[in-house]
Amino acid sequence: MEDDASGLFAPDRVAVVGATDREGAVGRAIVTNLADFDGDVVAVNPGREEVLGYDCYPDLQTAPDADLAVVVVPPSVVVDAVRDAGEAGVRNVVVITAGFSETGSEGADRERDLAAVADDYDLNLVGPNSLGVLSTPSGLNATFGPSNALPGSLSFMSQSGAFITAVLDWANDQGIGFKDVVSLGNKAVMDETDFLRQWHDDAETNVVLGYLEGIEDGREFIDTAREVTEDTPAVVVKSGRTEAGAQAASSHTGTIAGSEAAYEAGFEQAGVVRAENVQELFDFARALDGLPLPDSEEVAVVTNAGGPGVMATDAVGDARLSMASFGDDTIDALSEMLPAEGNVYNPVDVLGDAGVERFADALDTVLGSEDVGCAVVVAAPTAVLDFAELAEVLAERQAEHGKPVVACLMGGERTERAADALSAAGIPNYFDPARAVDSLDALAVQRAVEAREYEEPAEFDVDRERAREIL
Amino acid sequence: MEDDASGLFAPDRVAVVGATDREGAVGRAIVTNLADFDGDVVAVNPGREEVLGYDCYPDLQTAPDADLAVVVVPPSVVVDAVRDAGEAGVRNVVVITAGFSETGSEGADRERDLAAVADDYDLNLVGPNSLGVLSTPSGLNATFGPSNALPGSLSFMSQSGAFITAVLDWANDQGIGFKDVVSLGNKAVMDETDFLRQWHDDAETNVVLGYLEGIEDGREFIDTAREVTEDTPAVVVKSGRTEAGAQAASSHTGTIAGSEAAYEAGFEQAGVVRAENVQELFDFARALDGLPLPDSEEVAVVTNAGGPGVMATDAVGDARLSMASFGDDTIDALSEMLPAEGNVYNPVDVLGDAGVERFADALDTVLGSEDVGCAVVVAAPTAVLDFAELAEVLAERQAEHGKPVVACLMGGERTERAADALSAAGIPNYFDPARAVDSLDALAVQRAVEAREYEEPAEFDVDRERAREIL
Amino acid sequence: MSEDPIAAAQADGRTTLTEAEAKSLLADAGIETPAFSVAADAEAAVEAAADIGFPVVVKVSSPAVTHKSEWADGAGVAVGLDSPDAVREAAEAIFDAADARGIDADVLVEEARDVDAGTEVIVGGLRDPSFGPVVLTGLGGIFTEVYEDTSHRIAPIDAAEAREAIEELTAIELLEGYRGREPADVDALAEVVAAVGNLVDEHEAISEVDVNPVLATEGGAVALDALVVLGGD
Amino acid sequence: MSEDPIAAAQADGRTTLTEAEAKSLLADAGIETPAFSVAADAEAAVEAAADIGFPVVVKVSSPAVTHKSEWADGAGVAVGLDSPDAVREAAEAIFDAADARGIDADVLVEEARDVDAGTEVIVGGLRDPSFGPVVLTGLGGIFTEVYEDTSHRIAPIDAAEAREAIEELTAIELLEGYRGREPADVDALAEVVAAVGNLVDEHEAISEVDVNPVLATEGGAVALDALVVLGGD
Repeated sequence: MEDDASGLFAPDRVAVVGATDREGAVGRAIVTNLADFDGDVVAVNPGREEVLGYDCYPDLQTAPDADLAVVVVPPSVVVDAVRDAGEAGVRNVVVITAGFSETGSEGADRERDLAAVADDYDLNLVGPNSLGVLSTPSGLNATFGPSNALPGSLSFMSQSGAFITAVLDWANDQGIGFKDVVSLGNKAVMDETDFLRQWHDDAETNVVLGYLEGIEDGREFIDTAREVTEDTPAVVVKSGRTEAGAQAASSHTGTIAGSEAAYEAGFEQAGVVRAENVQELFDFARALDGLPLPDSEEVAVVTNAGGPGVMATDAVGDARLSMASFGDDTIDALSEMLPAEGNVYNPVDVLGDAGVERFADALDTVLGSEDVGCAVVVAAPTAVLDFAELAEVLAERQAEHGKPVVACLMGGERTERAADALSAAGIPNYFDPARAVDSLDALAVQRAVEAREYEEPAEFDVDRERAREIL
Repeated sequence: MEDDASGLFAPDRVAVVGATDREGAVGRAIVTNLADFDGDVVAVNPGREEVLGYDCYPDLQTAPDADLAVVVVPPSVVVDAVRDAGEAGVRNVVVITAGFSETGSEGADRERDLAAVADDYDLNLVGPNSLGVLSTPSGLNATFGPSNALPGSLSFMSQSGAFITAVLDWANDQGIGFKDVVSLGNKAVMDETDFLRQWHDDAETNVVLGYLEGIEDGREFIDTAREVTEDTPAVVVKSGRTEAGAQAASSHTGTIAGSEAAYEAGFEQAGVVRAENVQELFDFARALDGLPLPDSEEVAVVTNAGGPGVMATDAVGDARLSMASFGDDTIDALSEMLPAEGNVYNPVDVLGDAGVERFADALDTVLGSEDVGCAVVVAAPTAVLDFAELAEVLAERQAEHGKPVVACLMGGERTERAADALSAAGIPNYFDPARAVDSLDALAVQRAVEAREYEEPAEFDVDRERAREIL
Repeated sequence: MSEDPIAAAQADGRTTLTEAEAKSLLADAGIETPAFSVAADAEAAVEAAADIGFPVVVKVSSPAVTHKSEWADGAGVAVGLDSPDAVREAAEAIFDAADARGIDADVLVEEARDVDAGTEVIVGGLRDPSFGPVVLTGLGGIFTEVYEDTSHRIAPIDAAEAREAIEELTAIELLEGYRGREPADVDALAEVVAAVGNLVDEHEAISEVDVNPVLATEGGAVALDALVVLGGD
Repeated sequence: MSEDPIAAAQADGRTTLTEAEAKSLLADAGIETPAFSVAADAEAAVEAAADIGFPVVVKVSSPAVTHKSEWADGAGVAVGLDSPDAVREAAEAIFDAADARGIDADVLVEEARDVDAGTEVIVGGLRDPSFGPVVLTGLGGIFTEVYEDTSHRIAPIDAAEAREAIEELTAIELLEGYRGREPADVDALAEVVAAVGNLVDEHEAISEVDVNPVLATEGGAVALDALVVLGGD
């Protein structure tokens, strides 16, 4: 495998090996999805001269040089097709075809052969049994899924292709965009660690997301992830967390995954932000993408509604965060700007008759305090409060103070315009105060990860090097 | 206080004491919100002859007989106004006015006077410091909030008026409807226990929802709730769960609430389904409203996507539910209908090429098995699967088998039509399998509650009765 | 001892019952305690010990002493006394220490129980501002203090519900025959839990009960020490 | 004893090291163990005891015996031996029992340590299918078994990370001077945790290490018993 796998996502020319115009065929879906690709597309299929308007060649040797080959031929000829790609100098290969280790021992043999060929030619090989790869800057959609992705700065790898199709459809609706997406398939060659490394080197990726059912080489994953997560957050859902789930995962993938205790320890040591479920995966990723990291875990809650303010406080109590304790200056400043019935302690209650200005002043004061690392603004709808204006204020103040602010502007239709403005500023907005606070919590986790200093176990390193020399 | 408080929600005539047409006044907002009320509305205000088209009377004695008085006069004259209501034979009173126990000792004195008057006249009194009450069957919106509610079978009480305004706006957007809504305010007379009792007797209420910051009389609450929750689920968020939250709640409401350990025990003993946050409150309530209770805690997962199926299984592992273990009959039947690569064990994998029919057959089989108490259907979008048709099938099968089914039809726009059909059938649909499973879990909790048999501590009862006799 | 220990303590203006008062309250509530007797002088203590049967434990009994085992450099509690002389010596040490400190004291003479023969359980009662009487169950020491492995119920509860409260404990295994030990009589323990709940429920004056430890054995559940605190008003 | 206990065991076709082999492996890894010696007859055992200094512990040492304390009706382990005669008697009992069972056995003579002087800690090593070497830390007995109060780290780790792993335990209070006890030397314990991790990491042949207990005291951390299991292939 080559070190740089960027050719997978930004090739100049893509060859679809097994391209076809037969209705319902995967080879047709791939070619169709490549319509928006900025580079060249060539079809490879000995039985055709043209596929859906693209020139078609009998094999990769006769086709113009491609840097990415997407292989959708039947399983029995995949290994030959990949060898041809190697011979033809293609460096990056995605094997869509299924029928490998996931189907039994014959398939497993085939997969070993495939890995051996990839090794012979130093190929960056994704799959087999992959939905494909996708990258928004180059317009590449080399998948057979039904949806394309919106552009963004999240890069997403998934061990389930079906989950990718679900996520893309949903994300388009939610306005969530991606830089790269890869369906890992059976991970015969490239695995989660390779993509971690790849996206660490990628300036256009802000956050790495992963849906994983297992990790191939835990040690390598940890060593790589430690470097990556020092400046690039990685959020991962690992399924098979529970005994029931692990059993299901093992029957689904046919592999024995490590114990949950080892995964928990391994992710922790790797600096990976672990999400328990799909909602957390995207909540955490969006917060990490859009917001600066906090200076501390001290949260200020600013609200016009006592009850929801208490709910936010409960969520802080559940999290690793804590409620900021204000110094005298902050309290004095708040006392001056708030009516007597307001609460100048944390959670700050600006009262139900507060307009945008009072919210702005209170937020300015708490964000300006060194006792506060981040803030949650919780607002119930009132006659005197314009959510859209409040959203502008949050975006401004957040940018000005450089501290993360999350929002809980509570409502339905009336929050829509505000939510768009917040989203544009990278500020998440949720109806449930607990979800807003949990997003801040993910930032606090990443802050702790970036503050770590890893010491190599020095003594051991010597031994390991010696061992390598001997081998 | 009277036993029957239904007059609060379905009066023949409402009198607004303190009605006004002054812009921005709460007394105007109330009158305006009463526009859709099926019964009569009269205004009471000595300074006016008509308010916004309604006849206005100087006092309740001169006004035609009302069965609900909504009081929005200044705090200093509230007690007098309520006494007038009692004298005039009004049985139900909602005090909107603030400035009572939440503001200090003078207000607390006023509140005690208010309670005494309510006691003298046996009034059902809500508040003071209440947003009001609302009931959809009669079109009553006696609140000063900005939104009305959609009709439904959830009845909702909240110790935070702001939370009600937020919830109504959001619920309208989500298509969630209510039977009754009450803002409890300071609970000078009527509290959570009274409304539990009220809604238990109400045929139109399927599920009781509560946002509470404290419980007045824990023993009475438990005794009442035990009777109520035997057939009517009650879902409650109690804020101030954490130390930080409890501190915030106590400074917000000015009362010392009991310990979290006592609340946890108390809710458990009361048979209340406890929600940790706002999302759970409504997720649980909707599931309890729309679905039958399961016969057992054994879940079948039916999916076309291995990965999301494992995520659902993890969620089952986290819950009180367990994965159903299929008997031979079920396995044989599934083996016959599924392709060889499918999984006939739980989670059932009907494979990515499954159409609606294969889903239907598999669901039929598992729901027909006595080993299965409930089911989750997890579907990723594919070219051969029509979500809207699948939704119809889920609704049919669920009705036919009488076992709860929840859905996780994963996607964005393409799920919309399906979600509407599911929603009409009472089936929740979530993108996150964990949320779908958690809804089933709430059903399992309610099932356990309804299966309980409470034994009165017999010996003690005698003592208590003796004690009462002595007193 | 007074018929009603709560009234007696209130009459004295005390907010804490003596151990003997607390135990008689427990005994009245149907909770097993070791046989005990309060003696006003050393000879009475020796006689009481003879009646109870050796070995016995002798403890200081005085409203002025709240932490018996730390009182008077350890003179306040003497365990494993298996002869009249040993009892006399221990009792005299207590009376001397009381005199030296200028306080009134009796001695509590109590049947000795082997704590190693069972599992130490804590059963507590308290009064919650919202829910009123609450009964708490946990295993002794570390389990309650470090692991916070306790379960709570709003009282009154019946024995079945008390049993559920006990079974909720993570440490329930220790009562069910952990590592080849005889399983404890959980039903007997449940009766104690229910009874402590009833105590707080029936006596408005009680603000706190701490039965620590209850010794749970295969043969039953015995309250070895007890503290009862009365409310301020 | 062989220079390389793993190679010796493998040469014998064994998958389990004897306690002496396991301890010499630990000692090589820098983990403190009680002074010990393996003796092939009773007189050698007495001499070894004299060298080590009384009191000593004598245990059966044989690949054929895995559960020493249950072996031969308890003859397999004799503690608190404070004279040459006591050592001789214990050693002879072991050799007799071994003869009666037709197995080869030595005896392990070991410096006695007072387990009440510290806190018993479990340090384990295992090999995870995904992550490889894992080191586990927990407090002895109930804390690990009932409360599952353990922390895991993928090895190798340095002592600072091992310390963090220890501090993650709910029961850390017990090592920090609970109820007036002297605090244990957590740094020394962390060295043991790191060393066990390194052992599994460096020796591919090891599939499992169980150092149970490590006695953590204010003066250090000593491995009192150890089991090392080798992989099947």
